[in-house]
Amino acid sequence: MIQPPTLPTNYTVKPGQIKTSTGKTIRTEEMIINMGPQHPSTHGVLRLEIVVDGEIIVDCIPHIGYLHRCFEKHCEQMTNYQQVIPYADRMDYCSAMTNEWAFALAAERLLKIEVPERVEYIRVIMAELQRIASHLIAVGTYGIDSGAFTPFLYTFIDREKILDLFEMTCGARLLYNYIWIGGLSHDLPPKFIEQTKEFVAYFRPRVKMLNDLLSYNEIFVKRTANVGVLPREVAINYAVSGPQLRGSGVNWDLRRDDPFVIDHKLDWQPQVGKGEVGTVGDCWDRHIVRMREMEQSLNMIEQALAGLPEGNVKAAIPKRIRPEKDAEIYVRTEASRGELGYYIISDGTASPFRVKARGPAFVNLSVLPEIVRGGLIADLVLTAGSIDIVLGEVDR
Amino acid sequence: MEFIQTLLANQLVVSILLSALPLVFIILMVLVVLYTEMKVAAHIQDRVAYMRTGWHGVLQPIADMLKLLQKEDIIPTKADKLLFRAAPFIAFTGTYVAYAVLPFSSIYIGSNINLGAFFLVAAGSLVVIGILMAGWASNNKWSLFGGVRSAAQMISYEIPTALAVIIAVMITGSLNLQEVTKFQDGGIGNWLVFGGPLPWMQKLMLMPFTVITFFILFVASIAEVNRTPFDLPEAESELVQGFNTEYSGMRFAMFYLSEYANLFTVSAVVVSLFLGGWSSPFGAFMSGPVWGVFWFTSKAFLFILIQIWIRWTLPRLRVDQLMYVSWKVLTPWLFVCIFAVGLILVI
Amino acid sequence: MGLLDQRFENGNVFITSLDGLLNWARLSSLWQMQFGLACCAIEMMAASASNFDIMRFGVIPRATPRQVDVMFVAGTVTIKMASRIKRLYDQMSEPRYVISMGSCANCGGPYWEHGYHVLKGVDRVIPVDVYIPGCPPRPEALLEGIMKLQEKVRKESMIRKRA
Amino acid sequence: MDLYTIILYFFAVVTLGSACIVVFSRNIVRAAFALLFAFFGVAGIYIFLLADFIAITQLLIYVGGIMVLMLFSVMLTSHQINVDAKTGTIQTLPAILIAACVGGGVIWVFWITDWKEKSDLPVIDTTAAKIGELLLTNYLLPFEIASVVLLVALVGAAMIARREKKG
Amino acid sequence: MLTEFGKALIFLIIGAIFVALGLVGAWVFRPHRPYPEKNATYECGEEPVGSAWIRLNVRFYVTALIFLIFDVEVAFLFPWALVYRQFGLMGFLEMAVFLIILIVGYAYVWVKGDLNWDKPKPQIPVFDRTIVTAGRMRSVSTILDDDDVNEGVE
Amino acid sequence: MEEVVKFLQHPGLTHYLILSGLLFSLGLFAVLTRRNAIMVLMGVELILNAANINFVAFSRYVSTSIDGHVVAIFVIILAAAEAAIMLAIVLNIYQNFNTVNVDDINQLKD
Amino acid sequence: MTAQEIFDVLKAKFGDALPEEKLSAAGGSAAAGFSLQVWITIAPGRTKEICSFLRDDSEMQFDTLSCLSGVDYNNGTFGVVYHLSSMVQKHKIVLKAFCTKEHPHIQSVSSVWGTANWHEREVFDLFGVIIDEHPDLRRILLPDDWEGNPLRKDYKVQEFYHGMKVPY
Amino acid sequence: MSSIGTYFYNIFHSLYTVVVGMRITIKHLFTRSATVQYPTVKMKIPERARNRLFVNIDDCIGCDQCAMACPVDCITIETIKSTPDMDLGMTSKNTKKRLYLPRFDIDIAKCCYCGLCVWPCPTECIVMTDVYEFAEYDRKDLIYSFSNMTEEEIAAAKVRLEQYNQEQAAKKAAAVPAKEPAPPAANPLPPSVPDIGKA
Ligand code: SF4
Ligand code: SF4
Ligand code: SF4
Repeated sequence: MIQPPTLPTNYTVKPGQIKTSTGKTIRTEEMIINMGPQHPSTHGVLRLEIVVDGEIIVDCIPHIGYLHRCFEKHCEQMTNYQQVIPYADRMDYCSAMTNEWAFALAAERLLKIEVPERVEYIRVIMAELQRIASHLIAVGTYGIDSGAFTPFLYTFIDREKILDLFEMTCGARLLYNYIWIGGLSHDLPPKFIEQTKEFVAYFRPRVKMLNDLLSYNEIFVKRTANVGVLPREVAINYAVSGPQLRGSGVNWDLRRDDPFVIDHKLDWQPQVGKGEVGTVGDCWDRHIVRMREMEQSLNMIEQALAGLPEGNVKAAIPKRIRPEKDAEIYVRTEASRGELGYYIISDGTASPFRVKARGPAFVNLSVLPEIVRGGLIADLVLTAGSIDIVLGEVDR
Repeated sequence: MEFIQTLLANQLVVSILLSALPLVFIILMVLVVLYTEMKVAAHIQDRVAYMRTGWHGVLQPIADMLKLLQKEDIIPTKADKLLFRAAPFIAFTGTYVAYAVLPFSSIYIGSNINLGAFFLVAAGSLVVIGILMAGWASNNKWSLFGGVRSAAQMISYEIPTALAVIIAVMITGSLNLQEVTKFQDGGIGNWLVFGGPLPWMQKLMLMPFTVITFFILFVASIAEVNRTPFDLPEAESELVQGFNTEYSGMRFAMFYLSEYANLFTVSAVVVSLFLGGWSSPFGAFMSGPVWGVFWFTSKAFLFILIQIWIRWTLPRLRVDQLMYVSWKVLTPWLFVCIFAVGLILVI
Repeated sequence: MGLLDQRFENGNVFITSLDGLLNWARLSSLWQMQFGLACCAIEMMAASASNFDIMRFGVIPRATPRQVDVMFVAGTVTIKMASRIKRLYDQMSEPRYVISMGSCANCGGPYWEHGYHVLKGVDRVIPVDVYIPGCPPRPEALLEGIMKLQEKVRKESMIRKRA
Repeated sequence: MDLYTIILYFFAVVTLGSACIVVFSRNIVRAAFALLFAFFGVAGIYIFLLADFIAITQLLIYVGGIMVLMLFSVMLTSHQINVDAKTGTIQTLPAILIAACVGGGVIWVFWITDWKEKSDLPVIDTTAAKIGELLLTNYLLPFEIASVVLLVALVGAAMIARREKKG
Repeated sequence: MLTEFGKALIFLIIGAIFVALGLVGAWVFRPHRPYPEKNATYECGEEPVGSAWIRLNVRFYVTALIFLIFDVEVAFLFPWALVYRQFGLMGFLEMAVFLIILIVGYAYVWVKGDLNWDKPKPQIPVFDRTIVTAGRMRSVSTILDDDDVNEGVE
Repeated sequence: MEEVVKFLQHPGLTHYLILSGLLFSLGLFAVLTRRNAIMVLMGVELILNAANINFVAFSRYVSTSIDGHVVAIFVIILAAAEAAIMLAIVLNIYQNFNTVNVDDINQLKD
Repeated sequence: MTAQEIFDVLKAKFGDALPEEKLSAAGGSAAAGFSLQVWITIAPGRTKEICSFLRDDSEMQFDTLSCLSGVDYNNGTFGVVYHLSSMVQKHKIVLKAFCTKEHPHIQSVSSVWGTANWHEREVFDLFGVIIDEHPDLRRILLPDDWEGNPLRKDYKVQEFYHGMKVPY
Repeated sequence: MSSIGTYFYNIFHSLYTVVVGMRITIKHLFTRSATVQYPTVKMKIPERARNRLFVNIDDCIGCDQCAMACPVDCITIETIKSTPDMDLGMTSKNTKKRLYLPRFDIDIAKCCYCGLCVWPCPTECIVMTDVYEFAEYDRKDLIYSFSNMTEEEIAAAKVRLEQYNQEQAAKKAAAVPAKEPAPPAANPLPPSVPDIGKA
């Protein structure tokens, strides 16, 4: 039934660790518990098969694929590139904007399209708003994981305001189909700038409130500090990305380090976990990185709004999308959860030959078994929560 | 008529009727508390909750109960059927027995045992057994974890509770809750939390310790009823629903009822030991048997409200932190208080 | 819609029949299984959050299927998940209802054609009471679906022949 | 037979019945839960003996403490919850004989002895206070020794339980 | 006195009767259609693996043990608390000795760590440095440390 | 027959004593036959309870003092201490030998 | 380092493991604004060796495996594409290893980069490429008893799975 | 900090943060709730909202562009060519309609509300409305049929086309190098059932 855990050989195991990697059978005092697919704290249909000794986790084997929606197959079956965008939306449904952006970007690079500057600015605004919305879900559900229900509802109130902005822009609340290859589906609506500024002003104190209510609450700190520590070398080796990587103390943000858009022109700072309350790379660091990133995103939004040029948002949308034969591209962007890459191979027809989506959550989740060993079940819940997975993207 | 009179003359019948009163109270109280909790929680969270059953949804708890009455009652094949059936009985009975010694008013107390406070401490253990039984009998890993954890938590916090009760007993010199309350009668200044009706010097010296004791008792009582931040046994994010994961329908309703009834019990203990029970805070003003019921329940409700407030604010402790709080924070502080109070009272 | 409305509708003072009362209890206290599958689950969460507040309808999330009345199948049902959903549905205590939320649960939605691993409609494994279209349905649409379900429950009889 | 006596017998039956389940049940967890009822019945008997404090202590310590401890132990060692009573240290039949002989002998002695009961003894209303006084006066030494016993039990049991698995 | 306990007994019985009544009442209304899948054990939608009657952590025993000892102590404290004032300082001291002896045990278990629940013993994954060249480590730390610009710590 | 009924109708010391005797023999039986160490312990607890009933009964019916109560309390305490230690030993043995059978333990003794 | 330099280094060190003589580029035109990708073809049986060199060499320091994708080229060839990047040196490279449909075996690199573990399982799952020396080669997304490898171009979906109709 | 100091610091710090949190929540107890009480109050839907599709069938020229654009293939259009002697009227955009639409079904249960079908429509007759409340008890009720042709009309149109085709064929046979019938529309007619998939 249970598979041996997979410790890559180049990781040393601390002395005193129970050796389950050798035998297939568990010891008599251990037991296997299924957490999920229906479990309140697996954030969707993740199934964690955990081996526990008492309450201490000996091993954890994630089982994914309960939401495998055949994204890559669909990409190949579409009649044109544009039709992929709705599916890209549905991949990471908490952060649809960044997903469609990444795909649009990849297609644009494949087609060598240059988009107007206004489009880039709007895309940044949208992506950062989306990042806030996505982090709000992460923070809110993390509150539930830690037993506090109220922050979840507060974050959703704030998120609803962002969704209103999105809805007035493109008509949808969750899955936007807004960023098209070479442009946008709509220009900004008239009152958008005003309302966004309002939102930014409204949201800053809310971040502080959330911090007071949750992040700096002593119980919360005690629960998350020193839990699920992911050292930076391991994080890099596992290609972990996004807030999780930065939470491990690696100052790496694709928006700055592999600039794919105008983000690097704006004034902002990637936020890094410093181990203020525990070890660098623990759950609290990941959480607080998200909280602080939201503030940074607000800065970016403000600047992008200020610098928004005029122009046509549909100028570069190609009539027919037909890249050259055998062209291929891998484009990586910094989505809400980390490095979102699209690898597209074209065969010269109007539909992609192969699309591989490299979802950040998929990769981030793969490190989970490494960091939960030795913790309690409660720690597992918090560690899994701090990774902020979206199953749509893990399973695609 | 005559029949009723003869019936009322029979002491047994009367005491049975009197003993059934708290049951009515429990049911009403649970309905009210359920409603209040959801409403308060909702408003804390900028929501409204229950709006569609009657005026502002006041009938919602009734609907819930009626619905639970209609739910199928599932006994899993693998469960230990006998124990599975017995568990709700034990849990609820244990809860209800505790009501026997709560002094609702100066004239009503279910059973005026001389050892009331002691009895309360002991009765709590029945609930522990019921929960343990439920967790075991379900033959479900989550239930077992929940049940055992619940039991471990309740017994861990029973010690602080008992020690705090002892401090109250030391000051009042009686285990009879009715007498403990009478001892504190006569206004807010006489409440034990402020040192009781003792000479000024003693009172001032006692005050810090009684306040600490009171506070600890309050914390322990939250933990005893498994509420946030101590709600690990039912921690939804880890253990699904804890020990009642496999229970459905009316059997579950009994646990639900007993949980909320316990909520009142622990608040009532705090109130009658430290906040003057049924006695009015204004001395003779607004006091009397009927007012007594009012004061007693409203004080207890105040506590329930505070518990609700705490519940919807805080995250949950982890199990080791839970034990830490009980054994390494509350208990030692209470030892200190016992020594201090003991010394102050004899010199 | 609740008790009080009925009073005005029927013109009599209180509930006329036990059946009505019991139906009323069932329809106003629909406990929900805490369980979401995909994008629609986010909208379901939004529906339970402050702005829409599903609890106004008496919907309380419970984690275990034993104590719930209604299961919102919110999201894409994959074939790997279908057997689990069936099992969870089986383990719910009767009377139980299912609301299929979103295109995916209705019929496979955007994945109906090429989704080799997507179950084309949850009604292939469990009976569905109300279908809510949308991708994702707005939270209000979910609320409307609940009201539709309530209508359905209202018409039921206590001794039902179901499943 | 008045109500009083009926209730007494009720408790007696509860006690003995549960004890029988404890002795004859093949499921150790059920045996443990039956023990709970036995203790409970004994507590009832104590009340009839006007020993209210002892009764509640019984509830507190046996039901609340020892039972929980035992249940935990059972659950800790529980990969076999069925325990066979057949092949014990002593075979069943000799055991029955021994138990019956000893028990019967004791009961016979109880039966034939004239105990000079004084049924009109004054009812002591405040046993708890009396016990407290006795503890602080006559039984001071045992009282203090009890604390030592408890200390030893605590330290010893904790130590034994803590000892790691051999090898 | 007996009658007071009698009343407590009545409470007990009424409690049990209430539960029974509730169950009987539910039996009138509720459907009852069991089938094997329905009665299967719930485990988050998966098929349960192994029996749930597993062995628990020895911690639970230790907790119960400490509880038991203190429970006993509480049983002593109650009668004492009732009367000790009659004995003045002596009464207090006698109990103080009793308590202190027990507190010694308490301190013992505290120091020995028996009061600690199973603390999580997180096993932080360690990257094996031996197969990584020294240059790598240095350069990793440079990208880690060069940005100490984030002063946003509150 | 009548005598029996009469006897039953007027509970007195003897009744309690007989009850305790029965309890005692049940406990003894459990101690003798059970192989599971915890079950043996349960038998011991029954015996102790039987003894306690005696103490309290004598104190009720024979003397005016309540010394019997105090003794009973001490017995309860001893029972608690004994249970604690014994269960600890059982657990320890279980951890080492993976059995709680008294006989097996006997054989396992080095 | 540019791709050419990396290629040269590799050529010097693992000459026999690089089937192609030169750097390959997509679609012929690698220039023009955005660099479409160039890649190095490596032998499917030597990936681990080459990758650990790329990771550990102080000049290369490819500490991250950004992406690992399987491709069915629809001509009897499968490929696995490795997108490497270095956080330290800030350069990127693409490696490709090809295998045939008849003998779909590629060596695992999960001992070099932890992240490769799941990616390789996915390749195994969706393409049926057997990853040699993988510590835990199971299907990852699809159920264990699923038939076929869906991302193969010739994939036909099965009609029923455990009694559930699969196609619409 | 010494361990004793930490002990006390922890206790008081915990209490302090608990109080901070409780202050926040009690403030919220008295603020206005954010809830929109749905059935009585409805949220404002922005004009761009993308909810249920609506087809103004009178304007539709049956060009099948929408079905082509749909990634989900949930639009099914069947057309019957009209004969030149029939006048199907004009759309509101002054395009001449040349096709009968016996079938214009949108399986609203499959639709993913992406709005891609709206853009290419030459007559802007397929639009997304702000109707979002259309839950049904039966899945079949979610297939929306927009065609307004009755069975008889469809049959008649088919017959007419058949006749026309026969006539044309007859004409063709009579005069071999005769003129082709006029091309039906500016847009080349795609197959009536869209065939999406790779060539
Ligand atoms: S219906 Fe749409 S929103 Fe809902 S799960 Fe399916 S794809 Fe996601
Ligand atoms: S909205 Fe999208 S899915 Fe729906 S019919 Fe139009 S194109 Fe198709
Ligand atoms: S694109 Fe417009 S006109 Fe053409 S078929 Fe669709 S709805 Fe009709």
